[in-house]
Amino acid sequence: MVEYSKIEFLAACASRHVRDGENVFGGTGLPLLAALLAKETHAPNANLISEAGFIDARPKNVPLSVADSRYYFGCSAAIGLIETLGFILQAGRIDVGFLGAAQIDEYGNLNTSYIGSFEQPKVRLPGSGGGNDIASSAKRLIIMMTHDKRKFVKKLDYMTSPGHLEGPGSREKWGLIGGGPEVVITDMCQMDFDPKTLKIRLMSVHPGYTVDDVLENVMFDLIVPDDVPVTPEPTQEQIEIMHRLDPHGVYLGKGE
Amino acid sequence: MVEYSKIEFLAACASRHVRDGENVFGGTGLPLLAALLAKETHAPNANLISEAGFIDARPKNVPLSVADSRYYFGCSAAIGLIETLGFILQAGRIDVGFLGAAQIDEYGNLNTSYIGSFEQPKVRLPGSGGGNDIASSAKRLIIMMTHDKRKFVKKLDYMTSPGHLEGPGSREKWGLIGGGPEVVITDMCQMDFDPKTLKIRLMSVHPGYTVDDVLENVMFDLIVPDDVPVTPEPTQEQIEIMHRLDPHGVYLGKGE
Amino acid sequence: MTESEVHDKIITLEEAAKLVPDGSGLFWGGFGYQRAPIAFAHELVRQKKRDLTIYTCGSEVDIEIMVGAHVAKRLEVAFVAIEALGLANNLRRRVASGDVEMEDYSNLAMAMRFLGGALNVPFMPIRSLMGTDMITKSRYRGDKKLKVIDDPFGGGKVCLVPSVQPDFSIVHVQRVDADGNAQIDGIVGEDIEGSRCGKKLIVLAEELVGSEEIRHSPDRTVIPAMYVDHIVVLPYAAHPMQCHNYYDYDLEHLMMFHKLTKTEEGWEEYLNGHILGVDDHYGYLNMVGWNRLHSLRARKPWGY
Amino acid sequence: MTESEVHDKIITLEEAAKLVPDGSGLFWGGFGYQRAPIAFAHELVRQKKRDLTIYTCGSEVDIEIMVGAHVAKRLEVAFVAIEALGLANNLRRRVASGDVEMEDYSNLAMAMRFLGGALNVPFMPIRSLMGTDMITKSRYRGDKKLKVIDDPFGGGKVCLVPSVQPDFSIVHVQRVDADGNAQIDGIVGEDIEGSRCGKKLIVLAEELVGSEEIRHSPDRTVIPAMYVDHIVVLPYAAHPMQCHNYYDYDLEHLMMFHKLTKTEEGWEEYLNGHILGVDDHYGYLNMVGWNRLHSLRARKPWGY
Repeated sequence: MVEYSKIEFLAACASRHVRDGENVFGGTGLPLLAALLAKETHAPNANLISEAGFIDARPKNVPLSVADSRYYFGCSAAIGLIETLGFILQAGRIDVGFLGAAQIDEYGNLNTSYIGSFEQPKVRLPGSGGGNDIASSAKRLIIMMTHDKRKFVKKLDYMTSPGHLEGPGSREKWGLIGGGPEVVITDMCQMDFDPKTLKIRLMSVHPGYTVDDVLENVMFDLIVPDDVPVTPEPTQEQIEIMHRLDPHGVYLGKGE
Repeated sequence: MVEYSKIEFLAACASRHVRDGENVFGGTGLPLLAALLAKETHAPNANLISEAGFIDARPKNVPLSVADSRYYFGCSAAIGLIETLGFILQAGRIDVGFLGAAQIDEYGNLNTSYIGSFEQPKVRLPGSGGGNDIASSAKRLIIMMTHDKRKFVKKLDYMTSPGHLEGPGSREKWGLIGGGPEVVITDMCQMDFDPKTLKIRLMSVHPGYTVDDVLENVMFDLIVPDDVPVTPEPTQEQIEIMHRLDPHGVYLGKGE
Repeated sequence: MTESEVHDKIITLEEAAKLVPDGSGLFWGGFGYQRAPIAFAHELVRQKKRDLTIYTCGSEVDIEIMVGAHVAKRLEVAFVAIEALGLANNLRRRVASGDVEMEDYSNLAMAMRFLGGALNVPFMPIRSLMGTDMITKSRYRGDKKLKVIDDPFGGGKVCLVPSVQPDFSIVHVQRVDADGNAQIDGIVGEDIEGSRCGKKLIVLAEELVGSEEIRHSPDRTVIPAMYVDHIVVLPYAAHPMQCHNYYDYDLEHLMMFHKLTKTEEGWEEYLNGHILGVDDHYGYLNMVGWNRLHSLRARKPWGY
Repeated sequence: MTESEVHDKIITLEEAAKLVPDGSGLFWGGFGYQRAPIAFAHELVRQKKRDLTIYTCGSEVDIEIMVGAHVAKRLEVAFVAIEALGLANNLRRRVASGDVEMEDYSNLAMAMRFLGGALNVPFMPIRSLMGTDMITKSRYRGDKKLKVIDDPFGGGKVCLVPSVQPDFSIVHVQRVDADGNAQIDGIVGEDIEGSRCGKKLIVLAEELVGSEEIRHSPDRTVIPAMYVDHIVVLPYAAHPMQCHNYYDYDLEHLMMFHKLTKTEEGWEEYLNGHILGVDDHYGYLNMVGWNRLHSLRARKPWGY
């Protein structure tokens, strides 16, 4: 049996959603690790892009920032934001983007800006960054979040980035060119979206969790299909590759 | 007495309108020669820009094209059209631009597109190129033309580039940020614009020509001030510099 | 993509031109005398393409060839002439006869139309054109040529030019790797925006280099591989125009070309000799002569 | 300009910061961990500037310093956090208390606002923001935050973001000559547009090089001298952030900074020690220690 940490599990899980040859917005953190892992396994020709301006990046060391020089060495082009977010993303050339969020609603809309009211915010979060742009224009969106009931809300405090908005037809109404969220990965489960209603739906639960665990930890109505499989575990190969990619445990953690 | 050809005279005359430290759109041909001559004499810090993307150019050999590699060697930056026509020109950073034309009217409006009707053009001319942009946004415009009566018309066949349009207030109405034409240099005379009416006005006649010669060779009403001086001749130094700049007579002509 | 798929991007000039159906719209790269995709124009002529629409800021010999040979029917451009030599004679005749229709813009307007296309937005605002016949007269786009609006933020009048996303972008560069990462030396003209606005991008390159060469200086890559659909590697693809750091223009040839185009007969002589009279680009280069071509090679540090 | 006038562009950090009056608007260069003008933020703090408005896509430690020390009052930005470490603690407290007001945009929206400012047009069209609270909610710009319009060419809805032309642009680069020609290694972020949109441009450079060096590779010049009003030459101007090809970030210092900012007392300790407790940038560098600084120097070929 393969031993793995929670972070390793999540990175391996996310990496399976990257397909070979795709143009991927990598960012930093777990999504980056997932994209790099995909490149080292089933998606060697994935084109890893950082919004800061790096294209087809092949970092030897894991970057801490989207603008980190670690993204530079071995990349094919180093340009800027108008290139990545305008010419590439807004023109519909990004296949998959990764986003995190502090809150998500049942249509996959995301809040990364404020907790509390807009008028009197309790907590200022990082803001959109390129998140709104990626959510608007990437063909598919993979959302990664830590699973905390308060994050899975009926109503967002602030909608920073568009998921499926109010359901079918609403992205089209605003002319958004991307396809919206495809999957939400938490440390408890994977969720996708019901094609008819575009509402969030349980897709698989991670080993050690039950459907009820998940239902107790969301504040909206989650669609639960008849058959909810268990999320596949990482392979030994995936674990080893991750540790080669992040030998100092920058993302994987030193002790794990 | 200094001996000079017609071309040498015109280049020297035009060069006097370039001031030190100015940002100048050089183009090719006589204007380029004039700008280079100005840099070699009274305006060593003129910043010569080619719309193709060359900035602070110091060509060793005279370029034939605005995109000529001869503009590259020694320049401080080689970029592109959005830079020169957008960031530099449209943002109001060009002090002086040179233009030629096939037709000019009494407000200094220019035609470089069609002779004959727009519907059934007799002669297709080069078109605007960057001309309309330069005429719209450069602080001052120096127009150089061969003096032919048919070119100095009451009504243009087609208005490619804005001079003073219909007179006072009309550039402002369209939000044009440049100041419009300042001087028109022909092989017969220099003309400027009456500050009140913004109509064209005789400024000086070249040696060998009279005011009547000029009046016989324009089809509109030319304002003639009481005092019309003779245009200064080139100096020996200017002639020598020009021949150093254009040793093969690309612009000066081989035989002259 | 596998290694073999990657290499599939590299095709011949003939194959590349075959991809362009009659009636297509093409962004046309290069500016003035620099990096004009002449070899591609020749091959379009040899393949007897018809009814193309060409979008560019300013082109010269290539436009003359394409309108002369009845390949291009419509032009949305700012400038056509042979700088320093004179008017574009073929174009003049074709416009007078009504064979070619031109929609007139300025260089900035066209560059912004390409920028808008690359950004995938419907229009771009500019401060040029206003007050002139460029606003009031349209050859065929009618009210789709441009719009003058009042700035909704209260800043007065502004002109909106419609973005262009043509079927193809044709761009000539100095060097490319097998993936399609392309680097340009010297000025880029409007080729950054132009290479990104077309639905398909065909890159003509003087030289194929190893991927390591590109990845050694990624901040010099102006066209990343992800935009590039096809690569054609050809020497002297811009002759008689120039290619910075590779070769100078051939002034004698240019003058000969310009002189011949003064009459339809002269143009046909050039067409039948230099373009239709040869099998391919190498046939053309053989006809020009390798002595001459080598004499045009750029010298360091000048680049011409 | 004469030789002496040219050299007048080079001023000290103190002189540069003195040029910025209270209440000014500043484009703020750098992106993420790369080329952040930290030294300039420090000096604004030492000179007790007030009520500045900062325009940028994403900034981190510099914003924390400027909001923490009550220098910046308003932010029009897309992102503030310390990537990999966590939330921007100072900003969080200043927003909660109402001391700092933020107008929220996305990275593309801000980059396009700078592009529009550089092009001197009133707005730029984008396809982001729509359908979200970024459209419906404004902190202080009200209906000047943006406009959603129907594309007059018939292409559906489009969002117009207003261009920015702030009083100053502050940009940090690797090298500059005495005229002001600046070259950046690695990614440019939004600094091409940002350097051109401000009414005055102050360039911070790690290194002053001869004019020949710049003119040897003019297609690497990303900021021509004609845009540059003032030059400040300083080593390690981005510490604890990084400067490609010059030095890496100082992760230990960053973690210490982030940890201290978790409380107002901790932040004041950092402020009084590292910023107000030193006379100038060299005082700060001495405090950090040259052993440490040298250990951060970039190695070839990696650039970090």
